[in-house]
Amino acid sequence: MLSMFLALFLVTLISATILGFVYEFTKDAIAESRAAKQTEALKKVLPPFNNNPVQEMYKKAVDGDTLYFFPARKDSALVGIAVNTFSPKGFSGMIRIMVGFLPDGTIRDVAVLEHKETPGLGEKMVRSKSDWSVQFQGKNPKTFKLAVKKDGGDVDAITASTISSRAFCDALERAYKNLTEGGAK
Amino acid sequence: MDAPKVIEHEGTVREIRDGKARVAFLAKSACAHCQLKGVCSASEIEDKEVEVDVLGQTYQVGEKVNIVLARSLGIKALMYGYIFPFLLLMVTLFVVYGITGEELAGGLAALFVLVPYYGGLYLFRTRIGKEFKFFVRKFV
Amino acid sequence: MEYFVILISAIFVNNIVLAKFLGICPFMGVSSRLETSVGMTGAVAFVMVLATIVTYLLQYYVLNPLGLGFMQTITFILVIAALVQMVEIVLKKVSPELYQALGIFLPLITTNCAVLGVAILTIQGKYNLPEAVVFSFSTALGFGLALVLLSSIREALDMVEVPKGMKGIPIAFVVAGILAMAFMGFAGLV
Amino acid sequence: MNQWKNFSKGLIAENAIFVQVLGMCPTLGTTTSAYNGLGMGLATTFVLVMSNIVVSMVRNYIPDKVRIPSFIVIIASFVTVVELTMQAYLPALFEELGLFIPLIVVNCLVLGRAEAFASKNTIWSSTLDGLGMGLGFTLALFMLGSVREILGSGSWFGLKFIQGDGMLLFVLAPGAFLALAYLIAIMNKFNRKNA
Amino acid sequence: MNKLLTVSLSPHVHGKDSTSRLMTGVVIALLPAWAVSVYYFGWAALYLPVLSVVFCMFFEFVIQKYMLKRASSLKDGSAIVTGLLLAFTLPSSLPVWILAIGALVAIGVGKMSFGGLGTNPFNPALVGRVFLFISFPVQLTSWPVPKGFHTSLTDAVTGATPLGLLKEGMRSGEQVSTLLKNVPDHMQMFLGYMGGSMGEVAAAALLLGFLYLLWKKIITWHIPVTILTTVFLFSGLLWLINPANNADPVFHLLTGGVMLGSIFMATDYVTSPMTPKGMIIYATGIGLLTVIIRRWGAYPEGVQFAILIMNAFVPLINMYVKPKRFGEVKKNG
Amino acid sequence: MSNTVLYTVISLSGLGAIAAVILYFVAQKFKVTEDPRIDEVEDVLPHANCGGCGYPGCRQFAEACVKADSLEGLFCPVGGNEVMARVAEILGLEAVEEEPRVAVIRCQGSFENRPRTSHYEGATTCAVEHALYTGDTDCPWGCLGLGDCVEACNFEALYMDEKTGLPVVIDENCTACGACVEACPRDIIELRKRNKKDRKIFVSCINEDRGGVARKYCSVACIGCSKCFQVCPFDAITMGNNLAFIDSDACRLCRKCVPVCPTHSILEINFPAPRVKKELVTTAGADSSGKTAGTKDTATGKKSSSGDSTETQNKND
Amino acid sequence: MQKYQLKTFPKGGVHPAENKLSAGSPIKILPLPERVVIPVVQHLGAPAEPVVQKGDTVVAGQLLAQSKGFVSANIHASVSGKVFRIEERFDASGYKRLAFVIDRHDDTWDPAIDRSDTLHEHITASREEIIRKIQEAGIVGMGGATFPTHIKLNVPKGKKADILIINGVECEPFLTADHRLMLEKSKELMVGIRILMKALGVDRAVIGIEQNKPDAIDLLSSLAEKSSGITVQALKVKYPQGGEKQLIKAITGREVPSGALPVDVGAVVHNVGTTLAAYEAVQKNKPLVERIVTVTGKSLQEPSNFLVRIGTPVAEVIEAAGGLPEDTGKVVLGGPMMGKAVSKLDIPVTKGTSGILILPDSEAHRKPVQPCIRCAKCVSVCPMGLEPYLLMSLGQHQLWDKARRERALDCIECGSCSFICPADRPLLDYIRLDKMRIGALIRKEKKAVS
Ligand SMILES: Cc1cc2nc3c(=O)[nH]c(=O)nc-3n(C[C@H](O)[C@H](O)[C@H](O)COP(=O)(O)O)c2cc1C
Ligand SMILES: Cc1cc2nc3c(=O)[nH]c(=O)nc-3n(C[C@H](O)[C@H](O)[C@H](O)COP(=O)(O)O)c2cc1C
Ligand SMILES: Cc1cc2nc3c(=O)[nH]c(=O)nc-3n(C[C@H](O)[C@H](O)[C@H](O)COP(=O)(O)O)c2cc1C
Ligand SMILES: Cc1cc2nc3c(=O)[nH]c(=O)nc-3n(C[C@H](O)[C@H](O)[C@H](O)CO)c2cc1C
Ligand code: SF4
Ligand code: SF4
Ligand code: SF4
Ligand code: SF4
Ligand code: FES
Repeated sequence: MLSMFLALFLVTLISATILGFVYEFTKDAIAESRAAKQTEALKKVLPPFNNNPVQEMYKKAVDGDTLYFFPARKDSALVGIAVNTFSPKGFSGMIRIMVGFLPDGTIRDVAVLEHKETPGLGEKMVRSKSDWSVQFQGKNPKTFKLAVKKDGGDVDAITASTISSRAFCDALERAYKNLTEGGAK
Repeated sequence: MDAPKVIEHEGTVREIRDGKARVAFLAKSACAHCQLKGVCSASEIEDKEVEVDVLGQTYQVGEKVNIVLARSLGIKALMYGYIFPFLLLMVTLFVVYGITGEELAGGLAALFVLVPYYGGLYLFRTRIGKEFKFFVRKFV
Repeated sequence: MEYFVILISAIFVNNIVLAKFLGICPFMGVSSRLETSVGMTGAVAFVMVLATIVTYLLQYYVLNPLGLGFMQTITFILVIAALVQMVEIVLKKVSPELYQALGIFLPLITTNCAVLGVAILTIQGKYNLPEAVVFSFSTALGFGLALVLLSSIREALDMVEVPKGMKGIPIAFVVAGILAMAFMGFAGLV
Repeated sequence: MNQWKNFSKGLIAENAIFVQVLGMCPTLGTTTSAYNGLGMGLATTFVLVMSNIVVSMVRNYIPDKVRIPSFIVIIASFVTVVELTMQAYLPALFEELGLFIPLIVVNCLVLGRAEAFASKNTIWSSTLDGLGMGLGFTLALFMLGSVREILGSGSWFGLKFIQGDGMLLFVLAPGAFLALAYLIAIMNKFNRKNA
Repeated sequence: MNKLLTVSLSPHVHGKDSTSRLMTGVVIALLPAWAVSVYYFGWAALYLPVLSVVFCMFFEFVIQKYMLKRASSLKDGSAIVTGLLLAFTLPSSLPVWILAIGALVAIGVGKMSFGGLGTNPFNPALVGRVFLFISFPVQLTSWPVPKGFHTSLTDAVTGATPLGLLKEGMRSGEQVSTLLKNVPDHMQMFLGYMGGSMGEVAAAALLLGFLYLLWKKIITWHIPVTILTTVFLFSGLLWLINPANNADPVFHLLTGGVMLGSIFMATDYVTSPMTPKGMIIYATGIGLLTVIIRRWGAYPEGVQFAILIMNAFVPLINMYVKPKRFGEVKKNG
Repeated sequence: MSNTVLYTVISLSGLGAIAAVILYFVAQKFKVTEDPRIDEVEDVLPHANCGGCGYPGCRQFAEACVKADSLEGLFCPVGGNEVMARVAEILGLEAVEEEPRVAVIRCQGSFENRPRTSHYEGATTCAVEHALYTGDTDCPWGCLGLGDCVEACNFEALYMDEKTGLPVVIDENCTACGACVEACPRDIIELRKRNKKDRKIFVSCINEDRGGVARKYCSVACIGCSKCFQVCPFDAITMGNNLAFIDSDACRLCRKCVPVCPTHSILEINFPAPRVKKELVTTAGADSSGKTAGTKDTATGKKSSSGDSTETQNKND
Repeated sequence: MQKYQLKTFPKGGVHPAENKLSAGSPIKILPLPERVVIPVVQHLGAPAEPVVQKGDTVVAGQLLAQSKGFVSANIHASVSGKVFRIEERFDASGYKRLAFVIDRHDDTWDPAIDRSDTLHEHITASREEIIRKIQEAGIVGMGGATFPTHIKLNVPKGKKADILIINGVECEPFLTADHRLMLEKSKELMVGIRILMKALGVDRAVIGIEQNKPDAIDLLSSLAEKSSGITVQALKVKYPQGGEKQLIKAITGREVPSGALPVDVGAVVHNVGTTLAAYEAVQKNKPLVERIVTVTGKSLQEPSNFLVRIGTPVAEVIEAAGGLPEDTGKVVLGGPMMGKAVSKLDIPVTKGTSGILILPDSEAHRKPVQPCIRCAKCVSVCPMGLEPYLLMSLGQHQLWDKARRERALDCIECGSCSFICPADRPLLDYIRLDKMRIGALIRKEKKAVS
């Protein structure tokens, strides 16, 4: 009885110790790689900046979820704002997108953070899968209607994925609207 | 509709004493098809045993028999063993959670409600035990 | 209504077997007796819900406060393994006859993969406890549905002459594939 | 010679997937592309080899009755190691494989080898056994991933060689079942001929 | 007497039904719908079904001969029916190579993997169709606009099916009543003037086929009538509850594949239940699922999935729904 | 050491301890009562699951062996003495040697020997035809030729000879599992002792009709004339029901009975061709496949002594 | 429009082409054969035990074999002559069975037998006497089952019959023996019915006749009006209306429970031939030594109905109808749906031989078996509510236990399923196999219990 108890105890003890150390060792790397995703996206959608937008981040609760705003400054002048926006209307649920606006409201670029769309279809909104989202670069929602052409907008839908495309537009529209409605500081 | 009304397993008589026979049978586990079942612990292809009244019948140790359980009893066993505690679990969780709004409370209450449930089963074990009657049938 | 969405999603849209690929082994291997499949669903539902409650509490009230989120895997598997067997022991102790009857009625439940998977999924899905419970219960139902359908189809296939090379596992996978295809029709229901 | 056999049997003759049909969940769930299949296979191989080594190291000190729990702890530890490492250094792949990395713990292949082989054999044999089984597993996952990627997206390791899309179904759930079904059938035929 | 007498068990006479006769009957029943389709969609609707039949027969022959090494069964005509029905569920603008893949999947996966005629649990044509639908969503949802025969020789313009319009519109939050203004009226739909798969558009022609099948006793009324009734009642109920958000029941009956599916595909012997009671359960399921998918699902049309899903229930139904036995003894009453 | 490591160690060790206790109890309660030797025995069995041993499957047989005190009455015909010896070794018991056996077809009613008197059509199983009538010949005893036995054999040890319409046993494959004996509705197949080189002598007929009657249906029927009975020096032959029967245990393969049978009912199989016909086969080389050829020959109803055997004339031992 | 109110059984059934070629040809008496072969078993049940020996001289009507056991029937000589042999002879069963071979001398009859044509309407015999006489006369069911009639008349204690149903359905295609009998022996038939009613103690009898025999319906209706309690029920033409259970259902609406006997629902069914035999036995002391046989076939010269002595070789009967046609492929004893094909023509006519059907070679063969397409036609035509396709495949897979649960034993072997199956599957062949094996299983079980 005792030997068994001891053996198992020892096994767990040793495992635990090792695990603890491995965790310690990888902790920073994990945190980094997690953060990297966000900063990568920020870097991608925003013009060059030299502040830390994450520190200046502010939130706004809308439509049952939260928008995150990341102001980017170069030498303390606002060069753009990135919005971590979302749309629940994806083909299979929530989509989160980072969209970067220039101060005049022009979209600089977009990056998909999170989605569950179908591989090969809705998934094409991700830049690494297709160039579909390039069409948003340099468009100002003031003049560029953020809706798919089928619905009378200016956006070319991903072939056979109007739903995802719509959700995408929905997310951008949400970001733009809240940004212009006094979101920007 | 015309499904058999009993469940049968093939078993072997292990021991006979006082008009009761211990009959062992193989319960096929979910992994019965798996080739590693012989070595895989998870695949408990296990010998189970039941005790059966065989008073007045002649069986020998080692004899092959069919263990027969009425299907309705099998379903009843499922009810007592899994369905009722499951329902109890769910109901308690939702009630306590609904009242207190505390997840921890709800969760713990749900877990601990199993204690009285099993306690109840234990109290009534002779009663329940009487319900579950198996019998054996000669192997044909 | 939220619960209803979870229910439909877990049974039809994101069926654990046909869309999420969990618990394939018992799905393929469980005896083709239909009744057994139904019985198993009940048992799995209980075990899954029980495991979900325990692991949920463990995650949110022990691991997370201690900053030990990374130990999820190892703690969950230990807890689940112990839990499943404890249920059996307790049952055996409190009512041996009941236990024996169950033994005759059901094959043993060894759906570790699915149980662990569901436990982790509830954490990933950021459900609250009641939702988590509904989720795991619906998942068990989805598992049962897939199991019942497949076992009945396989039983029917036993009566026809399936080509030699396709017999057994391959044809079961073909059936599962077409079933998964059919279940894609539920897309968008939630 | 015997050691070679310890290694090679897992590749074809006792291939975990095609012959023994074990560990189906990750096989189906992670093979949307050749790369993912390979990644999952290697992660499993790592756990398999390491746990085999450790189990065979401690096999004489663990009392029989707590063998299984100890093995589980050992395996789970390595899984967590893999989890943490991948999260740190291969976050993209980790996200793709998702749930299935922690589920390596319950992969019957891993526990099965620990129990059936490593707990009875020397470290060296166990290493080879784990390596062979793991590589066989990886090979199968890789093949399935390749088939699905080629048919489903018209690419291999992300390299496109047709215009447009492939047969989308193959990257989706039903495609996994169908592709595996026919792969196993083909392998069966192949194996039977050899036998 | 030098000739040997033949000996066999009774009966010594046989009815005139044969598998090939039944299959020929189905083909004949499909002709009116085919004709209408050629009228609206032009040449493509003439040669695609023919090609589809050729592909199906070719694959069946090859698989039987070289892979299964069994005697050929092309004569029974089931591959012809599968080929025709597969083509009928596809748009007339479909590239031929996709059609070929569909035929391969229908016959290879849907039928021969299980051992050929009579063994398959799922409707082969639908397996092929759904496979294509999921694999090539673009091509499978481009619908040529119907025209008269003479004008359609030129490139067809693509448009949406009425159901597609409905789903699109509902997704973007429009009122159903305004949406329905853009679709053909009921009479036009009844005669087949709308976008859709080759064989599904003309309800009138399909009903004609139905009557023929009934007359020839090839099928019974149970499945088609039950499906249509269920669709009508369920969608009618939804419509009564909220006419702004739901299309009227007649619309549901006339659009999409409900007619084709209920008359020709849900009735496939192999994949439908064996007893009238079972058939009614099965058909009710199809009807309900169809409307559920149409109303709440992601896809505009649900018949194909509904039939496949209910196909999966058929063994269960056959197991538990038995014919009324003669002299059934009441359970230990 | 950081806090995390500490927590990890503490909590996991705690968990380990708890798990240890739980699992210890589990192990106690769930002591696997199954004898591990069952697995070992099962491993050496052929996994044919044919039921030839009288148990439903190999595992049940293994169980029976493990539980039994002696291996008497327990025999796996498929594995034979070799496997039983290994089983005995595992269990530390004495193996009971059993004579290896082989199936023989006791009917020679080929198309040639037994004229067809009707044409059977219908379900192609002997069981159904047997229930209907005597079959497409008038012999109510003889083989129906629809191959229920072939179907029943798990070891590909039987095939239907197209030329004769009779089943043929492939001696090498036959494990004497008895499935065919069970399957044949006419009890034509018998398991006989397997002799050296698979040689065998038996009366290939089970027709119990009176001689004249039997002869009318089938030219090679046993007519119960007792000539073989009189000539057998070892009393291996018994007469009964108008039929001779050779006891395979008593028969010493002397072959004296073969030539005396007026209807050539007695078969000798796998014997070298008789000396008298020596000159006929001088050109034949050493033909190793002679064994099968011999089997087939006899099954076609041609007597081995008819001389067209391709076998070399290795002298008898 | 219709003259009669038609009844029929509700579920299943088929409509094979009727082909009643010989319906218009009156019953002719077949010339006496030179040699007869009279098997000791011509009925369902135990063989009778011979009471004469080889070389004995017998007269027509003399007892040859005494019934043995409960379910068994006496066998009588059908001609006078010398017992040439008592040996195994092929008979309709397809096997050889013990039979008396009698060389005919002349046509001497047992003097106790009244062979005149006078109608004895008055029934003097008591109930017990009737049953005893019927038993002595060796009467068995002539509708095909050849079940000893006296047993059916002996209603078991605790049960009560309230209706006698006379089976004049003759739903089998081709056969017309019962039809002719009803037309030509209608008066005797009515007396026979009253005899059976008396034996059973019932006051109601219904004659069931299918609509395709309007002359018989009319004739018997007019006769029935004169006797109280007897009515005629016209029935729709549907095979197997003549099946006992179906007929009871059609006429009374009662359903004989699975595994039970007709008397359990108060009904007893007798064939018209049986009824006539009962009349002759009771009123004229005549044992069952001759019967009406339809000889028919599309290529046969003159399809006819003969009164044939039991034991006459089939070949001779065919000869009398013009001889065996050139293109003959199959000879069936009985009708095409339930009859038994025979391999040779020297077998004798027995008590159960209602017809001899000669099928040309072109119609004698079965078509190649194709896979089941699950069209459910077999299920829909099965009058017993069974699933023939399932029973067949259970049979092929040797799942007898399951077949038993699916009630294979309820099958009445009507052949409707095999008849209708578009895939030409030998359904009934395998169902018979099921039944055989289940029977063996049951016997084994019974043994295990005792
Ligand atoms: C398997 C499958 C997956 C799909 N996934 C998506 C998706 O991720 N995003 C999307 O917008 N539509 C998806 N669809 C929807 C269809 O492609 C459909 O065309 C869509 O509802 C809108 O059609 P449209 O883009 O042609 O207007 C999917 C369809 C199928 C068959
Ligand atoms: C064992 C056995 C016992 C029977 N006992 C009776 C009986 O007591 N009373 C009765 O009316 N019929 C009895 N029958 C006759 C059957 O009900 C039935 O009439 C007979 O089998 C012929 O029917 P068929 O030609 O429709 O098949 C018995 C039949 C069998 C096989
Ligand atoms: C399928 C089937 C069809 C039958 N058809 C007839 C028929 O047409 N006429 C008839 O008299 N008996 C027919 N019988 C026999 C009856 O069931 C029953 O045995 C008979 O009427 C009882 O009378 P019996 O004992 O006097 O022969 C048929 C039986 C079966 C199973
Ligand atoms: C009434 C009827 C309907 C049929 N419907 C289909 C069908 O929808 N799809 C198909 O592939 N075959 C159909 N067939 C043909 C055939 O049954 C089918 O190929 C089998 O499923 C193949 O085993 C039909 C046949 C009949 C008689
Ligand atoms: S021939 Fe008969 S005894 Fe020999 S292996 Fe085959 S079935 Fe068994
Ligand atoms: S030996 Fe028996 S089982 Fe084999 S073919 Fe002959 S009759 Fe049939
Ligand atoms: S009638 Fe024939 S093809 Fe149709 S279901 Fe029955 S057996 Fe199958
Ligand atoms: S199963 Fe029997 S009762 Fe039913 S139709 Fe066939 S032969 Fe007739
Ligand atoms: S890997 Fe076996 S159940 Fe998931």
